[in-house]
Amino acid sequence: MSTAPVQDERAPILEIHDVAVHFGGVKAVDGVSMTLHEGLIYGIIGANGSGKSTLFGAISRLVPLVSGTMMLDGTRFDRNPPHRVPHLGVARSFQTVRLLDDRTVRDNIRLGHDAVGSVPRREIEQRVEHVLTRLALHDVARRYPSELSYGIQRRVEIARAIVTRPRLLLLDEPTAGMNRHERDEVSELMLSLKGEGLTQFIVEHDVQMMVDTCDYIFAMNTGQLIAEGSPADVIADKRVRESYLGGGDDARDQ
Amino acid sequence: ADPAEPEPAASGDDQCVIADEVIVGVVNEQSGPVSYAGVGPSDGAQVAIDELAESDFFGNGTTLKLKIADMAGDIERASSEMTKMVNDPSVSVIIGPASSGPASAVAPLVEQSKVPTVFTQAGSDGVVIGDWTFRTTPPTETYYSAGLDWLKDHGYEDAALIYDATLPTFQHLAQEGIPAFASERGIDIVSTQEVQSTTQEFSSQAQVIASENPSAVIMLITATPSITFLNQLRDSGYEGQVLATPSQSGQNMAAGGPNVDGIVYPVPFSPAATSGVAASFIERFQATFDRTPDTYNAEGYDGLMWIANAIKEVGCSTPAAIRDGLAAVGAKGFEGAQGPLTFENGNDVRVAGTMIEWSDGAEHLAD
Amino acid sequence: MTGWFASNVILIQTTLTTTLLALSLQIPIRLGVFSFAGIGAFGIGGYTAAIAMVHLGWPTYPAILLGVVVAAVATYILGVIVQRLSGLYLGMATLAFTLIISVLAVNGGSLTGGAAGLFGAVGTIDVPQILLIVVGVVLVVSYFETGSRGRRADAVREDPSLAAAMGIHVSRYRLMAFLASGAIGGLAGAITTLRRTAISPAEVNFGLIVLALTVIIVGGIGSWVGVLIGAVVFVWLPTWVAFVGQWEDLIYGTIVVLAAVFMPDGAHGVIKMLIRRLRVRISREPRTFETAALPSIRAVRDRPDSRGLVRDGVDS
Amino acid sequence: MQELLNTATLGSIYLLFALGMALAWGTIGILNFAHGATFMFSVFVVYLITGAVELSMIGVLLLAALIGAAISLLTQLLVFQPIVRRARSHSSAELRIILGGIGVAAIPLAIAERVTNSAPFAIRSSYEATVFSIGGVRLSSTSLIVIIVGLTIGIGLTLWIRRSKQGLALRAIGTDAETAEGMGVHRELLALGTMAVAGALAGLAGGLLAFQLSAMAPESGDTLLIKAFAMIVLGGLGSMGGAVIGAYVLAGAEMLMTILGQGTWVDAVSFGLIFLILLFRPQGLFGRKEVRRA
Amino acid sequence: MMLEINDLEVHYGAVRAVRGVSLVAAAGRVALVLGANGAGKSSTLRTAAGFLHGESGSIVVDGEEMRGKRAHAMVRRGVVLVPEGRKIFAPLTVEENLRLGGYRASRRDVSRAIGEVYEQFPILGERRKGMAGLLSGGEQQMLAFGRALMSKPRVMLMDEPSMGLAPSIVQTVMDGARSIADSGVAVLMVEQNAEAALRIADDVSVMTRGSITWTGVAAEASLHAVHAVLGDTALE
Ligand SMILES: Nc1ncnc2c1ncn2[C@@H]1O[C@H](COP(=O)(O)OP(=O)(O)OP(=O)(O)O)[C@@H](O)[C@H]1O
Ligand SMILES: Nc1ncnc2c1ncn2[C@@H]1O[C@H](COP(=O)(O)OP(=O)(O)OP(=O)(O)O)[C@@H](O)[C@H]1O
Ligand SMILES: [Mg+2]
Ligand SMILES: [Mg+2]
Repeated sequence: MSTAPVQDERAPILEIHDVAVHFGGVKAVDGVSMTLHEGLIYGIIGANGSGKSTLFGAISRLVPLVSGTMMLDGTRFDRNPPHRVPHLGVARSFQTVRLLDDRTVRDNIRLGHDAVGSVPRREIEQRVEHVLTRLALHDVARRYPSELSYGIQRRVEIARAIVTRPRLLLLDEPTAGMNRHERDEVSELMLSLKGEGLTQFIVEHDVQMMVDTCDYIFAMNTGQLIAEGSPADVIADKRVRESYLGGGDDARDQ
Repeated sequence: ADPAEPEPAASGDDQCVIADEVIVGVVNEQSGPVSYAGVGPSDGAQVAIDELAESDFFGNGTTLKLKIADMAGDIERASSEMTKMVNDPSVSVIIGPASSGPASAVAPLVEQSKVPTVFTQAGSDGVVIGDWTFRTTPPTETYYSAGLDWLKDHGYEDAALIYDATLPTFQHLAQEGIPAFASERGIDIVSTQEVQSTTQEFSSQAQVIASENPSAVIMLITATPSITFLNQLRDSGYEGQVLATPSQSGQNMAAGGPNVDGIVYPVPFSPAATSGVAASFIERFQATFDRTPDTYNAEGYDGLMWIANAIKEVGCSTPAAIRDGLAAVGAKGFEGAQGPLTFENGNDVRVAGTMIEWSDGAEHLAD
Repeated sequence: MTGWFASNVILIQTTLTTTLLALSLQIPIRLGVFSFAGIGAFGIGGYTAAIAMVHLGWPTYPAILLGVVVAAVATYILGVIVQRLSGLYLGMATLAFTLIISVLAVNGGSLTGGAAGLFGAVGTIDVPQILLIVVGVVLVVSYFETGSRGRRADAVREDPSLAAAMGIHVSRYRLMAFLASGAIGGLAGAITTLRRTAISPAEVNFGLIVLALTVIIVGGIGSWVGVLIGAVVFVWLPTWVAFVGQWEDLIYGTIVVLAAVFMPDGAHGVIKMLIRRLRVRISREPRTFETAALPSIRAVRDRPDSRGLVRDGVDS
Repeated sequence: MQELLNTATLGSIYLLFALGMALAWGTIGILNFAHGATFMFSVFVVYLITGAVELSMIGVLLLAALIGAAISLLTQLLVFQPIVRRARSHSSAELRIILGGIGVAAIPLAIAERVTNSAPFAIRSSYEATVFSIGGVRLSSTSLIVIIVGLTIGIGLTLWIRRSKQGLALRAIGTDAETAEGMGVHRELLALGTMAVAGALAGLAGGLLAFQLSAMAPESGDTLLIKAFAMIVLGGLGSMGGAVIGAYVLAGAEMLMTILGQGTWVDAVSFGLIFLILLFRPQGLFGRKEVRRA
Repeated sequence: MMLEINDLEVHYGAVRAVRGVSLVAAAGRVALVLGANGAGKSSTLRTAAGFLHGESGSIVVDGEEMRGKRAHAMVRRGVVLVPEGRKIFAPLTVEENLRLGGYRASRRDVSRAIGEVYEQFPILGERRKGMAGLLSGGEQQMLAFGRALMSKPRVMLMDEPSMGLAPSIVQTVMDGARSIADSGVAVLMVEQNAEAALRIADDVSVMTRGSITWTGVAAEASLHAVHAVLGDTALE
């Protein structure tokens, strides 16, 4: 697989080599290798069940590897327990919203920072205020997740992930349940985070958004990488079109 | 106990008299799983009080009155109610909890606060521990030998032992008392089986005994499981004699059916007595409650009579005086519903024990 | 007042020790560790303290300390062994642990006094001292309930893998729950035993588990405040309803049922709700909303404070 | 052989008691701490009634089952259903269901203790046990009935839960009652039905055990409650078949200790065994792994 | 067959989530509802399906007032919801989930319908004995959709059925919704993927802060126009 030139100038932040995750007979991730460089937005696309979320699970160490190695800033971390990963500057959101029901939105966001970093409390509060503003959540800061519509819950999920100011951000379908405009807003947010130097790794099924936002895209199918490169190249790839976009020409318009 | 020990507050005081009304506190199991062991004594004591009032026992119109507190079989509750009772200035003497656990838990408190307390049942070691604690129930092992005497007299030479090892009284009796009693009398204990208070099904134990087929079975099990055991023992084809415990006394075997018939057990009190204090107590009790009294009733009666005799003995009803009186009466002994009573150390009752046979749904004196 | 104190001293003491006992269940349950080991620790602590006093002739405080340490260590080891278990399976394993403690006591010969238990452990610890100890424990517990420590505990309970993904060392929290539960349960057992001067196997039973559970659920598992309320209610209830005499258990049952139905988050939940209502009233928060008109992200984008998340934040 | 029969009897006793509890717990997620009290009180009421009229065994069992069902229905209507309705989620209701059961249990216990003074009580019936003895192996007719009824109902319920539409719906209610309702499941009705069946099983078990054990005390249900809890968890929550196996495993362990003459170690060994099994099978013998995707 | 929502009000305590909404889903037609996050779309659907009861207004199915009826009663009348956020029964197998979907149908119909679902989504067939909770997000969404088909509903309410689905499967689901409608079912769909949904919808409504602010026929509503409305509401 070729490495696009866009990656070369920057230092690698995440290096994955030949990673496999199996669940019983299901080879959810099966020998995936990839390198992510600092300050760019990476995306993964792929059919349902192709192993995208599982790969995120592997990076955040929540699912065990069958084989392979993973390095962060040149240091192996594939033996670390999951709770070490956030301390290495990696934050993530989940595909299904996972918020604490008994806690307010503000508390849920604070939770992102509760175990990470030795930052003074005042500073943490400032960061929380900041993400509340950034995701326009101020008005619901004192509400409870179950009182919020699905799309708003997703925003809280994103807010909790970015509040720690991570170096690498994993977002699993951050805009599911949002409409075009809302997605555009999130994509603008991601671009502005990129402007601040944050490396991002995103799973999304909205091809249009991925093309507009990502610098580099990986395509997966049945646990394996089938293509990678610039968005345009990956979308044009025949195997990607067959396995993911549904073959027909109109898929390209999306 | 040393009755000569000087007590500054009370008995040395010549002015001391018997009050018009003497309050006897009762702290015991008025409810909960062993409420029969608490309600029984207070009923028995009430019969004694009525009898005393009727005969103007003190000769000056003094009456006794019970002040009852329920500790529901709970240790914490017992401590708490007992604390209230000893802090109640109107209470001169107390009848304490019947279960060993709570009784031994409150005993130090009694000694500390110096209000004499008479326990019923509560057969374990830590109950009668000093000058202020007394007991009107003989520990089972002190009269259980009557049961082995009975076996020997009736020609039984070997016995199987089954006992509930989670109950202190039974554990003690089975491990120390019975082996000694049996060997003294030449009775052979062929096997020993332990069960727990959680054991509900006894087929296997019953079959073991049936296959060994000793001439007798000594069964130290509480009321409900003992009925199961006896039925399954008979179902296993065993036809020998069963020697049981006072747990089987009172109305506890009424639910047992025909398979329970014929078991014998020693009790401190015999409801079939025909003479002496026992007979008159039985008559009175029957008149009051319209049922035959049981061991628990008799113990309560004797406890109260002990207290009354003590008050009369010292002519004073302060707690300290009553303590002295109890010790003095204890040293002499007296006749109670449980027969002629003697007291070990002047504070812990001993009786001869009577053998009871359960048959046709009622208790009879065993022959 | 002193008269009242004297005649209720046992109740006061029982309230304090029951609070400790219930805390030994509340702490793990708060962390999502459904463990009854605290009750077993009660037995271990009680027996150890009694053995230290009766057989070794130790004075009160060293005996209590030994009870606490032995109970905590035993429970911690249990925690390590049952690490793979969760939920009711963990509940069952720790229940088994607790019941086994009681069987060991029955079969412990002269060391434990067999079925009759151990007598004569006459400790010299009075109610003010116990109060001091309980206050100390509660201060520590409440420290761990507030702020980020409380949130982390909630995360560990509600969603362990989320908690791990937030950087929380979940298994350490679980082990700490066992340790704390063991130490506090052991403390409760040691104090109770030395106050009663005796302990027997029959006391470490299912009934004690039911009592502790009732206390924490009626009080509310969210906080030590609930535990304290629960302990007060169940220790003093008998004296409040003494007028019904032998039907007391009926009243007890009814009250427990009513609490279960009408207090979804226990007494503590009721208090929290009242406080929240009061706060809303004071803070002039709008009483009725039009449907939450949440601004879009873009609408706030250009505000100055929404800039610079990572690099040009306060830390640069 | 005799030991096997005894184990089968003991296991069936445990099983009969545990079945109703396992049913309500494993399907609609109601861990009914009042199950023991329901069991006891059914027998107690029958005892009061048979004081006046003698009944046949069938009559006793039917009556006990009916009373058990009634108590259980009332408990569900007045306690568990309101708790579930008020709760935000089933998991938040779980502890309070336990609490409600504890409260409910206190009421029949208080009544029975009061009436009997905690003395044993036994029901009067025209039934008389006979003892079969074949080749030195003895078995009473009551044991035989207990074994047959226990196994039949145990296996029947297992199959019903696994195969039937209602069984499936019950498991769905236990998982997510609201969504189950969205499938057309009338959850209150089904839950009531389940609780009635569970209560009837408690009553039936009570009736049968009243014959097997000859007498009962107000506290008789309590010991069984812990053991039932143990074997259901041992078998694996939600698996009726697991509860069946769990009952016989527990009985076997107890019987073994009895045969070895270690009567006071019975509880330690049987609970120790459960402890060990759980260490190796954290989901019980037949429980399903909890699903939680990372 | 027809579902009519008239002047519906749904409040959560002090929050007025749905304010006087009227919508119609008629047999054979797909009615599409678009709107920003928090506009009240899910609240409307949940009320129509009997999970919420609303404060006032009416929900009429085939001429009969159904507001306040519980969800199981609505299912019996043929009204079925594909819930937001999938809500599959995680510990049950895929096939058991489907069987539950057919709780009100006969055994024979269920077996046939299961076959159809497997045909439409082969991955579900492969995983029929697997636990539903272990499926990937998109696979779960397919299951939720398939499960709703099981009871052969007459009114199908879908809350974001395409969420988390790969584009090719979005197509499958949308085509599925179209063909259900064509078979005489009334479909009321809330969807964020306006591009995909508009292709198969008949009628379109846009919801803003609890009220319907725009209605039209899909054929006339260009994507552009709809987006303009949505964009406006977002900026309001
Ligand atoms: N249980 C609840 N308690 C209080 N408020 C609630 C509750 N559920 C929803 N709301 C509020 O009602 C409003 C409408 O929510 P609803 O879920 O219907 O929106 P929606 O249009 O489906 O949004 P989305 O596109 O994000 O799913 C929102 O403001 C939400 O905060
Ligand atoms: N814990 C697990 N046990 C068994 N199978 C699993 C488990 N987790 C994931 N799988 C399976 O592994 C495959 C990959 O799942 P994954 O969630 O990674 O897919 P995905 O690419 O994120 O899909 P989607 O786009 O639908 O979210 C799926 O077929 C899924 O069913
Ligand atoms: Mg995924
Ligand atoms: Mg919605």
